[in-house]
Amino acid sequence: MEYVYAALILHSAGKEITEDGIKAILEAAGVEVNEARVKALVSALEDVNIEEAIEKASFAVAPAPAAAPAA
Amino acid sequence: MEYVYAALILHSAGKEITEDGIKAILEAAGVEVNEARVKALVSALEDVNIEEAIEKASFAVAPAPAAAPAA
Amino acid sequence: MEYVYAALILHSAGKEITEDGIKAILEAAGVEVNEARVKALVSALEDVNIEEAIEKASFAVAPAPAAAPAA
Amino acid sequence: MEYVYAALILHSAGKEITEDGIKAILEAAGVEVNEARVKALVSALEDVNIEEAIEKASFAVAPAPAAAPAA
Amino acid sequence: MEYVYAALILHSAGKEITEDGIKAILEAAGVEVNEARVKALVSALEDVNIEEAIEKASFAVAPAPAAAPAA
Amino acid sequence: MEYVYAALILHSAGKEITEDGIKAILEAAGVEVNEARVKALVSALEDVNIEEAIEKASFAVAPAPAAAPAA
Amino acid sequence: MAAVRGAVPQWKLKDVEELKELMKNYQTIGIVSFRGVPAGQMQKIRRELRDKVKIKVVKNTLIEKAIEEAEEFESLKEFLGDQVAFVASDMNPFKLFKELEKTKEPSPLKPNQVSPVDVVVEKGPTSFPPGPVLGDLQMGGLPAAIEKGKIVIKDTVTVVRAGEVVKPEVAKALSLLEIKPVKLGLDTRVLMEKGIVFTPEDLAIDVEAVSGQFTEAYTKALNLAVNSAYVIPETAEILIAKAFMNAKNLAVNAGLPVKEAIPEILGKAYSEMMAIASLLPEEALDEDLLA
Repeated sequence: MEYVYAALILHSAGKEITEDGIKAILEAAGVEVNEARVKALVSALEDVNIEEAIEKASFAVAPAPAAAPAA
Repeated sequence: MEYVYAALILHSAGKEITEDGIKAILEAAGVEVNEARVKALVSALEDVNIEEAIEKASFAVAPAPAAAPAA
Repeated sequence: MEYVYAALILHSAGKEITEDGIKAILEAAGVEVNEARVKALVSALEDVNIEEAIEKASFAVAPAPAAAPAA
Repeated sequence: MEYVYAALILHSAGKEITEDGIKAILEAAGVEVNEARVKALVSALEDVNIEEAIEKASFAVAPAPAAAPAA
Repeated sequence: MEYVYAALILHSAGKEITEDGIKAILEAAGVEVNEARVKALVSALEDVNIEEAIEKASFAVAPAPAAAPAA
Repeated sequence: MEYVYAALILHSAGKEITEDGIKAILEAAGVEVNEARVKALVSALEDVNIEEAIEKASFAVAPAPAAAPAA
Repeated sequence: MAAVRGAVPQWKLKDVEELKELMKNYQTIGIVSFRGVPAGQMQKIRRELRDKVKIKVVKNTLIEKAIEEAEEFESLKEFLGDQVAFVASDMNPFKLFKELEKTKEPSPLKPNQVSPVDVVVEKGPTSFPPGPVLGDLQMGGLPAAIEKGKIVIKDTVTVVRAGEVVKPEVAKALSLLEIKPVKLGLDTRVLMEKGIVFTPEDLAIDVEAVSGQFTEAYTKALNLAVNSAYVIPETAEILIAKAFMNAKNLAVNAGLPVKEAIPEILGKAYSEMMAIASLLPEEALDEDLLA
């Protein structure tokens, strides 16, 4: 998941998500970077709406006690 | 959330979560680092089982009942 | 409902649920006691797992959002 | 919950909820009474419409949640 | 609710929940402390598994799903 | 959670949530206070409507008995 | 290739030079297989990709020679073999891969090829009137018969399994039925950009999955922040709510008579009483419970 977290740092900081940006972050973390994965991620982001993906998460966390039986 | 992502990169890469580690990552991302926030995070994470804390649903906060008429 | 509450007091206080116990409580509350009902109550409760029944009551009511699904 | 049950016996029997009333009931049940708890309870109940609180509870208990929309 | 929060601070910090502890916290917060309430609180919490009591969703009074047929 | 509880004591007591206030409470509780966390807390709460957040919490708990097995 | 004997003909040298030019001048290069692609489809592919992708069909040996002359391309060697073409483009590898995938069309099996898939023919009517087709279908192993003036397939059958050689009779029967069980076109073996090798596994991006990873990552971050009580704008409200709920739960479950919890406490006591009452016989109940 490091690659995704790195992209999220850039997103969260309002920066553009670029190959160089992700690489720099991962290298700073001491992670050995796989260039093809970085490229694949950045390329995939063309079709991924991060804001929406995050939105889904907050939903999942937040509401929906619905099905959850009390302990 | 950048700070948390940075901590997760370190964790995910099997590194220790340290102030320096988080700072290095954020700086690589071009984020202006707020030392107090880094310190606060590292301190908050000190006694936390991260693996567990990541998986445990945080809490059901808000909306859910939209349809349920509050009395 | 006083009769059942009386039984619950005894249960909650870790006492045995006896006819005398319930009568004493009701009298202390200034309630005119119906002996037959006390007998019927104590006898019927012999076969009831009060802890379980109470637990179920809170179940039905309290839908524990705490358990909100981890994504 | 003994203290609360005791208050509800008084309420259910149409009596006023007083410190003495609750104490008498609990003592009759063989409970060692903590005066402070009795005071705290009676004071907390002063401004509460018990009938209403119970009413709401019976709603909530009523099963039929089937219709409650999960978020 | 201050009193309960005070108890939770002690619990969360791994300290024992004592009358003195709660009083100290409330005084530090500038709250005029009611000794009886402190006593009542500590006594009520004596036999309670706080971790469990925190997690266990409390009771749903409110929403009374319109659609739910009252029993 | 100590830090958050401390903030809620202040709120609940009608006091302003300040760094000094939180520090005083935590110190009274015998907690070793991390200044950075206090700062982060106060700063993050600046933009939060606490009353509303609490409101939401009561919502979240209440509703959705949906899947809860009727007793 | 030690097997090369004598001088390489001039026209072949020209091909090698051309390949080297492509490698030098384009952002992404690669090797694709076009085995089994009919000439007509190949022409169509060339036409459609003309402005985006250079496609050069030359012998493996020539590609190999071109590769050998530039060290950074060495790793492409293992992807040679069979009927391959060399591609070059200024698209990034992911876009190029998508374009190449688009060239694939449903195609019939050819006689004597190894089928990559199980081919199942469903039972049911065909569009053929009685005639010699019946014999062709039967020769291909299909349970064909005449019913109500039409040829029908009477049972669902698997006519060839993955890995089996397709008998000419079977290929003919399938083509009569216009069954096209395979997709043929330019099949990417490898792409390379700036020395980085991309295999089809790297290139096939599942947008849903990536989106899911972002959801998961955010959830995990939020969980971690909330569960460690790290207060930031994203968690502040949640943590306040959680603290309140914890306090309220404690108050209700321990019967602490605080104002915020009193209604719930009463409700809880009442519903517990009702739960017990529901298990009792009538004679144990007082009037208000019987009502």
